[in-house]
Amino acid sequence: MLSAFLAVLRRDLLLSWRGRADLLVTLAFFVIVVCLFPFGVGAETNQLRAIAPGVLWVAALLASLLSLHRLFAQDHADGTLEQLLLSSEPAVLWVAGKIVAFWLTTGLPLVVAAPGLALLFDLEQGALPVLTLSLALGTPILALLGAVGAALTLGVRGGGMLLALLVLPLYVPVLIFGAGAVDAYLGGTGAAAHLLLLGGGLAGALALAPWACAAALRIAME
Amino acid sequence: MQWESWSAFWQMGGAAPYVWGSYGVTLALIVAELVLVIRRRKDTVNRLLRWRRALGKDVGGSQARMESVE
Amino acid sequence: MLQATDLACLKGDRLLFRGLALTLAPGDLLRVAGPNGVGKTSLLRLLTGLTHPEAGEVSWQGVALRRNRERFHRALLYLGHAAALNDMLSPLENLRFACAAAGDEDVDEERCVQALVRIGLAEQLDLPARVLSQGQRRRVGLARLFLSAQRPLWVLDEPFTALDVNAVAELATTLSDHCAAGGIVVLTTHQEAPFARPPQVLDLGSYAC
Amino acid sequence: MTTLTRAPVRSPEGLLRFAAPQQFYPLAGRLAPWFAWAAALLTVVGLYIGFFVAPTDFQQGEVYRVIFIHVPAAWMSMFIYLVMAFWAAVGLVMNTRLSFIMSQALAPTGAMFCFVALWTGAVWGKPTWGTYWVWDARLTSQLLLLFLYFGFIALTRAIEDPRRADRAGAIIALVGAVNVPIIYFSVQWWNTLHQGASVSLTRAPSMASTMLAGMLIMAIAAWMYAIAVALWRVRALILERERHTEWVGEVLAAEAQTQGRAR
Repeated sequence: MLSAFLAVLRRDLLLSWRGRADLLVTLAFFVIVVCLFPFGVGAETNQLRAIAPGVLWVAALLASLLSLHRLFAQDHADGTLEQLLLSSEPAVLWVAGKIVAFWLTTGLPLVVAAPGLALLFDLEQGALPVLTLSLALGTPILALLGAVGAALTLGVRGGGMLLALLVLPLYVPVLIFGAGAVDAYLGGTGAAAHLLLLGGGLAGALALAPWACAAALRIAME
Repeated sequence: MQWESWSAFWQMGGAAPYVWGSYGVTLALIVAELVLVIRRRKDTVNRLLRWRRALGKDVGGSQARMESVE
Repeated sequence: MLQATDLACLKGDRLLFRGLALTLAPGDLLRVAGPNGVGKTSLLRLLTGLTHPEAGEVSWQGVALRRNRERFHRALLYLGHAAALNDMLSPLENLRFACAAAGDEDVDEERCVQALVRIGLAEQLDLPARVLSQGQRRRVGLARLFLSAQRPLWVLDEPFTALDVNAVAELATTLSDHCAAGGIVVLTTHQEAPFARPPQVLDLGSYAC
Repeated sequence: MTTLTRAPVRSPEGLLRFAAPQQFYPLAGRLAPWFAWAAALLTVVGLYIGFFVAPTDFQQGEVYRVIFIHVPAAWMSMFIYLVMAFWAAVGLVMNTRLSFIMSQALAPTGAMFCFVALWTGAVWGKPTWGTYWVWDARLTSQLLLLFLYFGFIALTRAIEDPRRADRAGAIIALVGAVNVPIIYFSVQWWNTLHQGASVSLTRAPSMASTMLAGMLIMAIAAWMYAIAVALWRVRALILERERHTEWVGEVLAAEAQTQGRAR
């Protein structure tokens, strides 16, 4: 039953490894966007400290959008997607495999890099685990929602811009609770509620997004 | 009646730019939408008529064949 | 048994064909013929369930495809126009992935190697697919035929393209054997191939709108 | 044994699917003017009540009279999105083309109302709060709703194959509809955390009954307008989609005749 899931996961990870320069681009984009903010808003420490959670989250959100349009594009172009849709395994499984592989290669590096970047903004040490945890819970939601958008815009002219237009409004709640978790910790109210809501959102997205994504891929092949 | 005179009505108790700005933009948008809808219909009809005429002979031929099939 | 009734196919805003019906029983080899743009690929994709007909229905073993998807896809092998090869993977990796993704759990690396050797890619096993020639790329896809004997229905879009004369003859033999063993083959092609017995021909041009 | 035959008759199910837009087209043409006139009439009545009967608000003065378009527009923009999602779901489940056409015909009107709600909200905000924009929960979710409308319209326009455009649009409409309440509550949560409940559009409970009456009449007028425009748009979309059918040929021939006569 899991063979399609594992096969897709293994293959996509292998492909990412062979094309690992592309992955560094996502990470570099994240780092550079974060580093641009002090130039824009000024290097006043208190101000930087205040905007750090929001900046890191917005940058992570944009970075995860960066390679999203490539999620299904190659498989669509070379005919692999057709073969996957003809698999006797349920489409939800291998779609989930692709999304997991995508998150592991584009989302996870951001989660790992974020605490280091937070230090550039002099974020309080105690807030670093909260930031990491919020990103670890939030970026998979971004990948799941984004995958639906990527499937819908597959092969459409102007697909990249369209994809951003479709998914960015949907990302707003994730951004609110993700950045809010760190703010809440810093404000002394505790981040538990935010993190629980993020976790609930992740569970909901895990349950619904692969179905929507599989349906969108079927539609895209018509 | 709420207003002492028409000029009082147009001045809206000093809030004229806000009130009339809102209503003006709304009216403009509604008119624009209606114009667009009507023009869209006209465009569609004209384009399809042109399309039919361009295909005229071909369409007639295949139409005849489709009818003979049924 | 593959059955289609009253199929109509719409592409964009153009009705490609309509009123098409066919029944294929074990042992049948059907060649879909017709000029370019008449909808041969569209018909094959309808028969695989990748697309849905504008009107009419396709059924497998008497059950409509949309109610029978999993069982039907277990019985189906479709090789499309694109070879479904990823340029960064080797033929062996591509073939293993194709089998695993399709749900052929009994196919291991050993059998994939054998299939690739048999189709004449012994030397290219571990090269990245981007260095392969057109004919070699086509062969990687066709290697799945050797691993899919248990799938009765083969739907092949232009399988002979880019193959040399010997390979064409071998492929024709493989297809004829499959039919002789009770399989069903549907294919499109522009060239003549030496089948064991002449295929039935569906001239799609006569259904065109 | 292979048999290749030409089917003699179409299945009735197929006929039904082809027929629905054909019957709806003239119906929409007959109904739309009635809704349009109703909208015009109700607008006149509503605005008369709003401007000449409803009293001056003792807190806000005359500025509050924006309410007669702001609130109906805000209601309509949310409601139209839900109706759109409903038709999208019906289309996906029942596989009826008319439902998809309905949802696409509603989208531009919904976006228009959404923009009106934002614009009037901002213009109202300036004299009331002293600023055109506050990141208030309602205004912010309204803004995001406008983006959702843009996404839907852009996606359905960008995909050339109408079948795919229908279904892809339906999926994004449904995903959006699931997200609208999530967005609303998350923004509200965020808003209360950041600013407290100091700024809110919540109106005083003691609203004069004439104000309420004017607002409700305007809301019904907005309804009628939305239905009329959507019906007109549906007609154009149906013609476009069904252009290869016989009956559209007849409709077009009739149109050509009236055009000729007009000239």
